[in-house]
Amino acid sequence: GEAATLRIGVLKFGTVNWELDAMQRAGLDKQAGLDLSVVPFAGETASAVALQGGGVDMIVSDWLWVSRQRAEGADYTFVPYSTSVGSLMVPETSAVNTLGDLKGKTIGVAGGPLDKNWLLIQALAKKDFGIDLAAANTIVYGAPPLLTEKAREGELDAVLNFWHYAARLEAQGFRTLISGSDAAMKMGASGPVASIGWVFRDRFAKDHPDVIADFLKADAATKQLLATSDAAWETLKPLMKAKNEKTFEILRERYRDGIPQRSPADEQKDTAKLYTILANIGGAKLVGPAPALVKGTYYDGKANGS
Amino acid sequence: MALEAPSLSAPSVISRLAPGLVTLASLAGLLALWWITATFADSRVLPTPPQVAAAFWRDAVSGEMEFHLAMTLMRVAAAFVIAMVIGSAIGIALGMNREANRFFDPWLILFLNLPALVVIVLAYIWFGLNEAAAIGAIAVNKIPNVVVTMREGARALDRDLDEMARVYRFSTVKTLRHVVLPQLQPYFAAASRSGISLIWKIALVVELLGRSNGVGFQINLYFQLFDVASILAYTLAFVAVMLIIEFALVQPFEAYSTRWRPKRA
Amino acid sequence: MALEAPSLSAPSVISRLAPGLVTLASLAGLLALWWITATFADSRVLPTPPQVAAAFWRDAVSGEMEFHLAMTLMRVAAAFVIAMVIGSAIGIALGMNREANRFFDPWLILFLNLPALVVIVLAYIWFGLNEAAAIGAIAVNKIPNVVVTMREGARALDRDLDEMARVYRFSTVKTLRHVVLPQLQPYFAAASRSGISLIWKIALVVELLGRSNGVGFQINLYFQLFDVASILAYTLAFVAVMLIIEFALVQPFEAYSTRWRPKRA
Amino acid sequence: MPPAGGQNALEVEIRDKVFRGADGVDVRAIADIAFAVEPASFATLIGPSGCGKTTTLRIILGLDSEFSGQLRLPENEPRRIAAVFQEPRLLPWRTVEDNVRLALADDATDRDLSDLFAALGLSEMRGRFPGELSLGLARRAALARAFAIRPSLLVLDEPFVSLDEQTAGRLRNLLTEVWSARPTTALMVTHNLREAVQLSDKIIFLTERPARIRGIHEISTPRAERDTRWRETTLSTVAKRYSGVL
Amino acid sequence: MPPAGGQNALEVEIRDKVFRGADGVDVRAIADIAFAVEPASFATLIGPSGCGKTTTLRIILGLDSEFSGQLRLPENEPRRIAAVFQEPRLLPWRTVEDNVRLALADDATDRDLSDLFAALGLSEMRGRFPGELSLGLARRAALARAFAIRPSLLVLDEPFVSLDEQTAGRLRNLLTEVWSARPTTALMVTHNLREAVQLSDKIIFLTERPARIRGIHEISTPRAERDTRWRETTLSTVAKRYSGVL
Ligand SMILES: Nc1ncnc2c1ncn2[C@@H]1O[C@H](COP(=O)(O)OP(=O)(O)OP(=O)(O)O)[C@@H](O)[C@H]1O
Ligand SMILES: Nc1ncnc2c1ncn2[C@@H]1O[C@H](COP(=O)(O)OP(=O)(O)OP(=O)(O)O)[C@@H](O)[C@H]1O
Ligand SMILES: [Mg+2]
Ligand SMILES: [Mg+2]
Repeated sequence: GEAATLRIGVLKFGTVNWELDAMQRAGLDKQAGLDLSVVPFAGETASAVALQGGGVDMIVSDWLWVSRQRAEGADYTFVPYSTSVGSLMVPETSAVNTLGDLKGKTIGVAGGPLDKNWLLIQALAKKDFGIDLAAANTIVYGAPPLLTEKAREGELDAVLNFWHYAARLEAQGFRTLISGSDAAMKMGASGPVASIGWVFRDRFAKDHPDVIADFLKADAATKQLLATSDAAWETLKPLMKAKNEKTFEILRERYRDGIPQRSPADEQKDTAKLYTILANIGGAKLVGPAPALVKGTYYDGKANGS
Repeated sequence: MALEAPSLSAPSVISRLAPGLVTLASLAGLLALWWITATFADSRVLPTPPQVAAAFWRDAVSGEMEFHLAMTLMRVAAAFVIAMVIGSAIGIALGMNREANRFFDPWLILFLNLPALVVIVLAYIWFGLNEAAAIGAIAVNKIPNVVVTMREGARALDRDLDEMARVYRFSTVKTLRHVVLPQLQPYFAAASRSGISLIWKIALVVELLGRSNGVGFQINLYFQLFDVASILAYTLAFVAVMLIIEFALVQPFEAYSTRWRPKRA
Repeated sequence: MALEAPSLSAPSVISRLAPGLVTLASLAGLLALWWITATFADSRVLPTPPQVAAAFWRDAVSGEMEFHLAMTLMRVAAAFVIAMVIGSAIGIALGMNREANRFFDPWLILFLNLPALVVIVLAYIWFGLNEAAAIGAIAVNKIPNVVVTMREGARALDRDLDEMARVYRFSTVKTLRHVVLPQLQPYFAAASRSGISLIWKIALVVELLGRSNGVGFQINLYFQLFDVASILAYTLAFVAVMLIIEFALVQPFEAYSTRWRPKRA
Repeated sequence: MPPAGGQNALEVEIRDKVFRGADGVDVRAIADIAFAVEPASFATLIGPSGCGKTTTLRIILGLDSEFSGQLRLPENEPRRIAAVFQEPRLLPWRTVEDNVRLALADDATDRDLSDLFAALGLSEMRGRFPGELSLGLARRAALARAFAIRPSLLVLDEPFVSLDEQTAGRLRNLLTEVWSARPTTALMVTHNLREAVQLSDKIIFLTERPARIRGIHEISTPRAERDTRWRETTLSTVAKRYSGVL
Repeated sequence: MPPAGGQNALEVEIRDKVFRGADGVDVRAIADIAFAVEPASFATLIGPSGCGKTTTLRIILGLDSEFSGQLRLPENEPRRIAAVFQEPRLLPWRTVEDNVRLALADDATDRDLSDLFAALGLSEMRGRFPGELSLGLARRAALARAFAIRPSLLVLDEPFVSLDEQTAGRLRNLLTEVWSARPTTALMVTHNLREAVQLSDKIIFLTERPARIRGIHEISTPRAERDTRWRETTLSTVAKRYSGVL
């Protein structure tokens, strides 16, 4: 019969767009009986506005945001998408080798003071080295591309940036001091946690349970394809805007690293743990009114759908 | 500082013959300045004219540039007309009516200082992610600025001419058209010029936050890649359109509508 | 539309006695309107006054609000002064000098239409992620708007008074101070009011892109969390400061400097 | 020719008119003025500079209603009032002709004005803007506007200053023509007593500020009989009674 | 008292002055004018309305340099020129007193002006804004400004219109006083021949536009001896030669 339409809001130059593009090229959406409509946006927050305004049915965001919105009455829910989040990068030649070496430096932080990775890394630094990163250094919050550029120019000694910016930096002679998921594991997570995922409304899932199921199936198939086939990546090249082959390869590898391997149930357990840690550091300001991960944050076909 | 002394006829004849030449020289000067700065700066952040031209050419040939430019121009034009009409009407009314002005002044200050972000997000969420919401949000951002400028103009209206119009029983429309609006022309010109630019800047934000096309959309994409050449290519394409409108439409119209002013020089 | 007819003395005495009352009524009306809309909309996106008050109180008690507000006000004030001084000087010069204007007009249009993003990013890249770059970027964004408004004012200057000043050998400073600037007062008022608001809007972007404090920084933080109540709390705090400045400083000053104008009503 | 000038007289009674100066001091412009101008007659106000003449006219024109006293305008339809202000008050962005035409009622905008412009020496200036006129030409354009609408009440504030004697004389004759072709109630302010005795049925003399009525001089001699001899006699009679006006 | 009025005469020679109208048509304002005003003497220009008098004054004042011909101003230091324009041209946002003081040289801003204001009937108006003045008062304020700076060249464009006869007479006497206390080269435009013969050493009559010299009438009778009889005789002599000026 008629394929059901699913509108997904994505960042035009973001990794989600690569994945959906690969899905459509390989016809995996059609195979799953989906009519996928990709709505590109130019800004990080645009897709969130679009979901709120009903312009799209699904976006990619993180569980912290979902939990907080749920606590405030929204009915968003979450399915893991990737464990790649962000990394704290330093120049290859930098003398900084551990978080403990970061003292009196200038650190750029994309995502602002309430960024999850930043909070985890701060907590880790305090736990392992007893230093307060925010107090012992000059912290510069700013737009990710600007911070990347500033790091390249050497105005910043270290920069915490989203994963594809970090990957591009890696191609330009930077190395990872610590990644967000490493920090999470050192803080007690049992494995890499997918902190970003597909986000949609309970209502939508309830009205179109098949669409969600079909989409998740198609997505799994796409991830499988991208994990194994280099050829599939060649067609994505123009979308990725990689400056050179090296950047391209690093982006591809880091993407593959980020494919979630664990079951959602395991993820959820670790997430609950991390949530508590984050709630302790960030307080109500970060997590909103709920002291623990709000029930229903993780999509569970039956619970959310009914 | 006395206003410039009247010059003798010779030089002003030259400049009257060749205003196009001056504009050309001006643009050439700008280009030279840019080229030199870019060459010396030698930074990825300030590309040279050929680099920008290449970026321009790439997107122009593919038709992308034209499409996005057309979308943005459509939004800018629609929001401009709405904002100027509504803003002028409110501004003139407030400038002429002290009591109303006293009451609405705080509202005006509020709307003037609402961040574009707030208005845009509210518009998208209430009215959906559609063109009407986008254009409406741009207009709402600009209206208070038009109001403020036109209100000053209305406050400075000449009382003598108004009295003349009252004595001779000019109708409201006649007074507005022949007495009030010509006096407001400079304010209108100021509000439109700075208005177009403000509207275009807000359009960029609107397109960033919820449209899938337009120059703002493209500029923000290229910003993520830190591709300044492409950003400048789109910017300059828009500026070029503005320059053409300015020199082909606005300035001839202004020269005509202010021909009554005693000439200086 | 005849300018409002002079009213009899009684009502205007009342309104002269109680301008504060009118302002209060106005603010109350605004609050009521908001409350009703928010209650009916019943949306997370438009919180009610108490919700915003709670968010305000939370950040005000912790001292955060005051800190960020102070930072933003500092930037706004510095950029405002720079932009008004430089912009007025250029605008008056261009308005008085046809040739210079013809040459620089295209430049002006270019700078007018440079997206804030481009200027801000270039400033941060060239001058570093520091306060000077931030303030400079805001000022550069605003200057062309001031130029455009003041230029219209300078073009509309009264030739008769200028001739009087020349005959009586007024010095440049005297002419500027006593002949030119008073005529430009309405343009200056328009440029400042809409200027402050534009500057503050750009300050938000500047703080978003590369500062670690200020209202814009906070608003963007809360925007990521979709916490509209907090966004409005910060917005209204800024608006409140603007209202206080307007009513305590600007309006008394304006009333004084325009007391020579024949009164209407 | 339709009768004009209305059924009743223009009755002016201003008991008090005070301005509040920007320096906070009150300025009493008019203390007590009361006079009437009969329908279709011509009255002139004469008084020292700054005594309150323009203020009186503004009150009559309805431009100032903050005074104590009362006012009765000639009632007739269509009620058309024309005023020549002390300055020309032309719209600088409209040509001379447009300035005049704009004042015409909507059903009369096509009226042929060539004769009027010719009589005022403005034929050549019809298409020019006010900024290109000499002051005398601009004042004539203002007169053209007032005459063009064929008013039922004509208010003139020193209409013939800044004109050479020859032109002024011609325009006075024109005024008499316009006024008698279609009788109109007219009130003029002037400092020129010769002009007043030539044109008026009634001359109202005002005192120094605050203005009061100093005296009213009625003239019953028909205009046609006002020759040079008559004028000189009248002038000296009036000048004797009201010192300082000649 | 320092000698003033300069060493040489004011020499004016305008061979051609054409305005380009906004409608594109050229308007020839002045065809050929040449005259000289001796140092410390008083000359008057008389001509029909719109003939080019104000244009001539503007050229002399240096406000218009697009003409063919040449100009020689009296050379003396400090060179102070005062002009009374055809309209008051006061700064509306400055009080009457400030308007006058602003025109004073920087070393004279404290000059006591009470007598001047009193003589002009402006004592009460010093602190008022021009918008609060009647036209006659505003013209007097413009005269006060011109007199206050003790100019070496005084240019007056119909200074005494819009004033009642008594005030005008007083001001003419004041002008004579100011002018003779500190001899100044003066050039006045007027339409009032009586005023001209009372004040001038030389009357220059102009033709209709485009202006040419119609004739120059020199007056050598000392001002003190110009009584009523003398004036009437002179007036009729002049009026006979130059028809239409009285
Ligand atoms: N708006 C005002 N505010 C304060 N005082 C005013 C105002 N308008 C007029 N006056 C004062 O009222 C008095 C009368 O003014 P008005 O203009 O009626 O005089 P006038 O008789 O027409 O004089 P003139 O012959 O000089 O035109 C003057 O002293 C003037 O200064
Ligand atoms: N800027 C201008 N553009 C075009 N024509 C002008 C301009 N200024 C003056 N004229 C014309 O030049 C002629 C002379 O003007 P001017 O002002 O010198 O006359 P005037 O002798 O002073 O007259 P009045 O006695 O009426 O003041 C007039 O016909 C006038 O219309
Ligand atoms: Mg008057
Ligand atoms: Mg003149």
